[in-house]
Amino acid sequence: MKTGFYPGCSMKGSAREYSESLLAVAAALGRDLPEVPDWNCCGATAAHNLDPDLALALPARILAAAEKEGMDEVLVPCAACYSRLSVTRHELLADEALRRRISGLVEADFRGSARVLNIIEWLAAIPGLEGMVKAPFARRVACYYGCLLVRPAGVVNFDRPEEPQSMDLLMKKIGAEPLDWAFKTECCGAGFSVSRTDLVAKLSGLILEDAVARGAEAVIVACPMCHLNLDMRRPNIERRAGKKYHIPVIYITQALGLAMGLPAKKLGLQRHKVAVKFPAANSAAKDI
Amino acid sequence: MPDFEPKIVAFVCNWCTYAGADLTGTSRMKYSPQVSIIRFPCTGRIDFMLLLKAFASGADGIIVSGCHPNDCHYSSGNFHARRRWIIFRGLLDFLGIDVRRVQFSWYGRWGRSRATSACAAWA
Amino acid sequence: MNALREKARELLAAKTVQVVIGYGRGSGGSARAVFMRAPAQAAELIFDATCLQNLAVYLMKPEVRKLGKAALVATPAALRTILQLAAENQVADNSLLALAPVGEDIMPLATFAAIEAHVAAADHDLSAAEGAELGKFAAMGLEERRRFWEEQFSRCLKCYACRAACPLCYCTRCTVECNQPQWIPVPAHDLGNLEWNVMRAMHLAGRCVNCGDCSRACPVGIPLYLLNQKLISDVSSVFQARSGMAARSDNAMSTFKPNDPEDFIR
Amino acid sequence: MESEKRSIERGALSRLVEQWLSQGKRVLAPMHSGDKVDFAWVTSLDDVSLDHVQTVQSPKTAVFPRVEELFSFRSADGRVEVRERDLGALPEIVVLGLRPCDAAAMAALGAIFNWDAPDRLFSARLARTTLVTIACSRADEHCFCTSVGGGPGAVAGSDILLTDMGQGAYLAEIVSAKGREAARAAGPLFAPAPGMDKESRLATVAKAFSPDAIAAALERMFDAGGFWEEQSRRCVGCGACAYVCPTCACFDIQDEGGISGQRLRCWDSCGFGLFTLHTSGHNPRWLQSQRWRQRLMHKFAYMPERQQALGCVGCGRCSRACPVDMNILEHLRAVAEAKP
Amino acid sequence: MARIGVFICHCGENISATVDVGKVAEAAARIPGVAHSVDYKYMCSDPGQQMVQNAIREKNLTGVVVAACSPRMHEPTFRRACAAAGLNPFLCEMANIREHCSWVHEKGDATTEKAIDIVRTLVAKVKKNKALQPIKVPVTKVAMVIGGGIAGIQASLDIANAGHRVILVEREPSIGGHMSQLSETFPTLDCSQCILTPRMVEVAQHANITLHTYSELESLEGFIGNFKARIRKKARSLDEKLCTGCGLCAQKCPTRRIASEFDAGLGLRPAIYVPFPQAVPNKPVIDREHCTYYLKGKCRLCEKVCPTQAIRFDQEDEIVEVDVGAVVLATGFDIKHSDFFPEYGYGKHKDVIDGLQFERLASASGPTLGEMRRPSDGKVPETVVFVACAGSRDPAKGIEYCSKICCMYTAKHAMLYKHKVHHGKPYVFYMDIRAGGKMYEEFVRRAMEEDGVQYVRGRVSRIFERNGKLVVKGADTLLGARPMEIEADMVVLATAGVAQAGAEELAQKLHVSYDAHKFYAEAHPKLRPVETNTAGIFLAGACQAPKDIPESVAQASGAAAKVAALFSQAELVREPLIAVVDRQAPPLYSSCVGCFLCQSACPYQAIEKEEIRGRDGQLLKTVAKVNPGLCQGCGTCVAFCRTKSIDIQGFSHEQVHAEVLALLNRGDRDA
Repeated sequence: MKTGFYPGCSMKGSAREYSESLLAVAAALGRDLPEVPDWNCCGATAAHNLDPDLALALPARILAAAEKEGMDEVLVPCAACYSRLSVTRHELLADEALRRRISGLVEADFRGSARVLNIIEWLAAIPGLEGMVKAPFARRVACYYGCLLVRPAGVVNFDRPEEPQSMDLLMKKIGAEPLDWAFKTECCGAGFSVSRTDLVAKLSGLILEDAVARGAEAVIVACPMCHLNLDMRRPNIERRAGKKYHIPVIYITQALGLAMGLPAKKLGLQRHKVAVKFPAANSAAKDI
Repeated sequence: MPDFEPKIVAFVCNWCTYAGADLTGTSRMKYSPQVSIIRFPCTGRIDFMLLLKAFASGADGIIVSGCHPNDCHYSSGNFHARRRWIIFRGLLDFLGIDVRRVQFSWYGRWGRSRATSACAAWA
Repeated sequence: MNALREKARELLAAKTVQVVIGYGRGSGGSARAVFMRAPAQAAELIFDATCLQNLAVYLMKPEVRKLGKAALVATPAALRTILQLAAENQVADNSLLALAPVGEDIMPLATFAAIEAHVAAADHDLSAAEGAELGKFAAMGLEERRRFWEEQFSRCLKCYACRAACPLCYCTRCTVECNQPQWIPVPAHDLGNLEWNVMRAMHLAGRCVNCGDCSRACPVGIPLYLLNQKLISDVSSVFQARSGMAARSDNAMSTFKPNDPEDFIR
Repeated sequence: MESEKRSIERGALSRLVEQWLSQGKRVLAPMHSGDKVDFAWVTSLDDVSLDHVQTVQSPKTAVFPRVEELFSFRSADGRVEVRERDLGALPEIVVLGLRPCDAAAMAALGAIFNWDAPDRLFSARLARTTLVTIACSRADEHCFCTSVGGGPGAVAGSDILLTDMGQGAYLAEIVSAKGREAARAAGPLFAPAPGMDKESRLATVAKAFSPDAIAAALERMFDAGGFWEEQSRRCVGCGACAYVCPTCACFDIQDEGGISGQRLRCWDSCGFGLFTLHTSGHNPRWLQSQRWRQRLMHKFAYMPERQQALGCVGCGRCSRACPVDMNILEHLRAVAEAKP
Repeated sequence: MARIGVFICHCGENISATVDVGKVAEAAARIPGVAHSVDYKYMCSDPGQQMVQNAIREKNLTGVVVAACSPRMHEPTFRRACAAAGLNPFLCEMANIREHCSWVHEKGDATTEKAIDIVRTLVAKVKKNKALQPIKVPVTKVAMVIGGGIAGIQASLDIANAGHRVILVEREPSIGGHMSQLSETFPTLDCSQCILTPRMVEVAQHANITLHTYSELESLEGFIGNFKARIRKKARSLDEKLCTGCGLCAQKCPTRRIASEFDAGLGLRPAIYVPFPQAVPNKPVIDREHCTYYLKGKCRLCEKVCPTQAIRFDQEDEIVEVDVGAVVLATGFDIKHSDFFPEYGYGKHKDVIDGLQFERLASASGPTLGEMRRPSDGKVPETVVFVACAGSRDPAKGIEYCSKICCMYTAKHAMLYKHKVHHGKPYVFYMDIRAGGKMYEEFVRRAMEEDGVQYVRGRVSRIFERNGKLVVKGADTLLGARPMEIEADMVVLATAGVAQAGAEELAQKLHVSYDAHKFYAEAHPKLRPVETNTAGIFLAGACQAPKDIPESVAQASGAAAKVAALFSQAELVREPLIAVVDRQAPPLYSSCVGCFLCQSACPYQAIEKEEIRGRDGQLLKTVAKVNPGLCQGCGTCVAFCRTKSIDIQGFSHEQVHAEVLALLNRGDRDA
């Protein structure tokens, strides 16, 4: 079973720490993740506003390259890329004429043999993850799935769209205590981060407010866009809310890395806007 | 061949298609007098031997028509009929008999004219 | 061969069966059916490449049934015939013993379950060659196929050897013998031959196990197996059904699925 | 009357065939079809197969075809008008390449068809048929013509008997009046026969039984139920043996068409269940063993007794055509040896 | 020799306008076997029918062909006329030369020629017709009603009042169904107990009704008029005759903390219990899963306190066999319970309840004795949000249909809440209000205007708990889809109405077809809503599809009328156009070879096995036999049978064969 890795633009840019922590964890788990050769941008939300064929062609070219390389599945850590690649594969497999036309467009034969995996599916499929945990990540955490990881339900077919559980289960495996909170899949403002920062401040603010109110010590995310809004936009959030939020926002791969005892530097924790430290006082784990 | 008058026999079920033919009559729709109708309780009752006998007795075209699936008065007669038609048609084609001479259909009221035009066009 | 003879002698001596139906040496070196009643006769039994006849045809003959419980030397096709006869309530479980030759020795199969297991192990689809031959027909034009069959059927004598040799044509009064109404014309003219051969093929749809006895029996050598194989391939590709695999099984032609393909029905 | 001996070359024979065809005669001869040899309407000598032992079907189709119209009828305004067959319109036929046993079979057919009420259609066809037989230079295990009064070179029934003398030359014995007429019409094609030794070219067929012994044995065995069951256990009851047999003359009558149509005669076989089914549902020969018994009794007991003619010419076609290898020679020997 | 009478109708000039009827009559006269051929202006008129009858008597005709309109029109008319003249009605056929000929072709020779063809075809058919007698099947005048809800009760009462015996089978310990759980009913706000209990008592006391509660149908064999039902009376562990229903056992029973099914899980009940005060029969039943005696073999307290020693711990299930002539299915519906809406917190938050639970809270016999208190802490909820379409009309959740009654009972719930908590603030999230019944719209309008129920048109996206309050996130699409949050104290979900548990198994026992959602399939949605495709089995109430009480009662009375009609005749008379397996003289006995593949072709399971035995009793043959009661005459088996052993009267092999030949000018032979 050969697994390819599609980083996408954010993993090389604003979400370098997601990529670093992923590769560190993969190395620790002895899993090599060869990148899809000559990969291109997945088109994210911009492409399908411009041209429907473009929105399908970009992901099709990526998957065709992966198939040519003999990859049976492709790990796509970023939720937006994961959503674009999944939707493309679903639509091209359903319509043979469309598949032929788009393959022609990108001059590569897309067959749809490679499956598209998100980070949780990939981690959940690794047997004996609990055994790898050296320092249990004993924190109360609010698992934030965001919108694209679980939708559109009919296409993505991953976990329950309205009330997902998969990240919570993973966090429990590494010793964390996932909280039951109401903003698991509420929108963080996504692409408005640049054009309507005020909106992001409000929406992301609500998310943090509920997480803190429930006593969460960290918010776990699996999407660069969510991390960007919850972490980098923290000053805007605090200015709008008129109060400070110290709760750190870390990727699931970073949480896993910490639980496996990997050094913080290798996990890119230093790149966060909000310092990733847990006040000794309210960390329940400390008292054991 | 203007004078070639194809003799077409229509094997129809008593519920949807016969009633359809009656309605075609009450609404005075015209179709070729070459088509004649034989009534059966259901398409399930139409035996492939009858189609064979019709061809052997000189029929040029045959229409076999009944109720849409799930509309059958006896709930499954048309399903059984369909399965036999699939196999019978395959055999006729295998033997070199032009299967366009046998027109299978689920027909309601407007069927009669469409059927005859199909067969006439073929002829 | 001697394992078979040994088994037959043992069965007859112990009276577990009253007759062993197997193959013996016939005229011109060919193999033919023999009916052993006494243990000594077991020596006549042979089994080699010439033993092709589907002996299951004798299971349905009143004079053979009268002899009592039979052991049958069964080729794979004969085994599937037994299961198909069972599916059509013609033979009861434990009413016969099938002796399936496997290489040199003999597998006695006393129950339908045993036969099913034995049959399930082998692959019974049409062979590549048979598939290719059907493909050749499909590639032919309609007119070419019509001429081919017209010529073949013109030689048919209506001697009904194909019906007599087929173990699944066991109907005591076949529709051919029905004269009120006269479904199939008695004379062997073109129309009569076509109606007979179409009826024979259709009545074996979803039942025939492709043993080939009909073609071997035809005195004028018409390739009847083509008709049956065509329907076997249609029934299996369109309805995913195969005959003669289970003693309790629905017949592909007397059941249906709501989503049977109907691209030709308007 | 001693038959006149002539000879004919293969080339001349081929021209003779063309002559017949040009005279509007139809020529029936053995032809290869697939791996079998069967009688068919030929257009030249090249089509004719000469190296086989025996054809699948017999040449009886020339005089007793599979299906023939007896008469046709038209109904108009309540009156039914019957139109007899125009016997004059029947074609002149030459059967070339049949074997001496087939030629002898015509007599057996005639014994049935003209037994009490002569069959005008059959007789007309026979009269219009010229039999140019070729003697057997080879035989196989199924032939037993010598046991039933025939022989590989017997002339009985033939109009002209050719014997292949090798190097393309045939001894031609002109047997019947029709043969002489045909030879005369052939003119120069027939040449004189310089001392050809026919016997040396003929196959040898061992005598297997005496027909009188068989007839006598059968008289006593009508009720020997077990014997007949034992004999016929392999038989599955088809009509192949009857339909390929040159002497089987049973037929069925069928009316086809509607208010106007035709009455057809077609082959039938005592092997079928329907053959003796009474309208009451009773069937005197309900079991296959009874039907097999009838086949032997008719040919070897009843016909000799009533028509003073054997119903079998020993051609062996029934054994060769039988799907389950019912070998008639074997069965006749068993009848001969059966103790009362 | 056939003596057929052919009667060509002008039908005024509907036929004669394009068909030369004279010529047709002439041509018909020439067909062999036709003894009488005339044409007349109006065959279906009295003089026309008179002509037929006179011809039958004068020329003692053996068959009649009336060439006129469609058999679907006047076949019964002419068959009755022939019967009156002494000719078996099934020897009369109609040749449709109007709808299938004169009306659809232009005037001309071809049209007349076709008319002659059609007449000749039917003459050929009629020669092969046989004189048939209608099938008479005895009818057991006892009806079985399965399901004791309002529909079952109504059907039982109607049938019983029509003078027939009824056996009512109810799975629960008491009849009453879901209606008995309701507090009040829309649109009149009648208290459901007040209008239902009298009917339940009437059922218990009705001489014609035998009541089997805490019982299920084990099996049903036979056919219309002749069913044999086996009913499993589950052991109540109690002798019903001795028990006076005093209720002491229930009071004393130590095991008290079992969730009461009747109270939809909100209230509790003991191990030996009577489901609700007005239960009929008012006799307790021991819940063997929770009773300490059955679990640990101790206690038996109820036995000690019972004044009449009615407790029977060793009582076993009992099978009752009854003969019934008709069955009415009234097994009702259920509401969706499962964790169908994780995002609404159903099953996670105690104060998110479903409609039935709200009914129990509002009901005087409920766990809170009618006071509006929420399940979590018993407080009176100040703000209640009612969510309509919670599951219905939602293809993503697999239920695409509308459950029909939720809009009405949601308005009722909001109204009841306001009547009990005057200062309370009820909200209703809805998509469309479906209030189509009589006084329904006015009822909902009253809830909005007089009771101040706040209707918000929009879907609820999520409900979550935040410092003691249930935050309902939704949107008001009428105010520009403005997202809104309501902090509620309690939420009531109007979940979808689904088929009763076990509906599928019951349908398979009765060979009744059902749809993808396991609701029973009616024979025809518009014209035969209370019948099924299985003769003798009728439907009533929500088991056919979710519906309100008025409709269920109407359907119940409809089904009862059908049963009464069935029982009105001494025998069931049916058209003899059914299949028959041929029988012949020995030694064949029948051409059927007993392969029984026809059984899988028959949609009505009408083909049985029959053993043919010789005089010495030895089994000769097993052949097929058609049950005249069940066969509906579709003929699927006839076309399937390889040996043509099974034939259908009215469309027999000979008849259709003759038709095909006659139509194609081959004509029939026998003069």
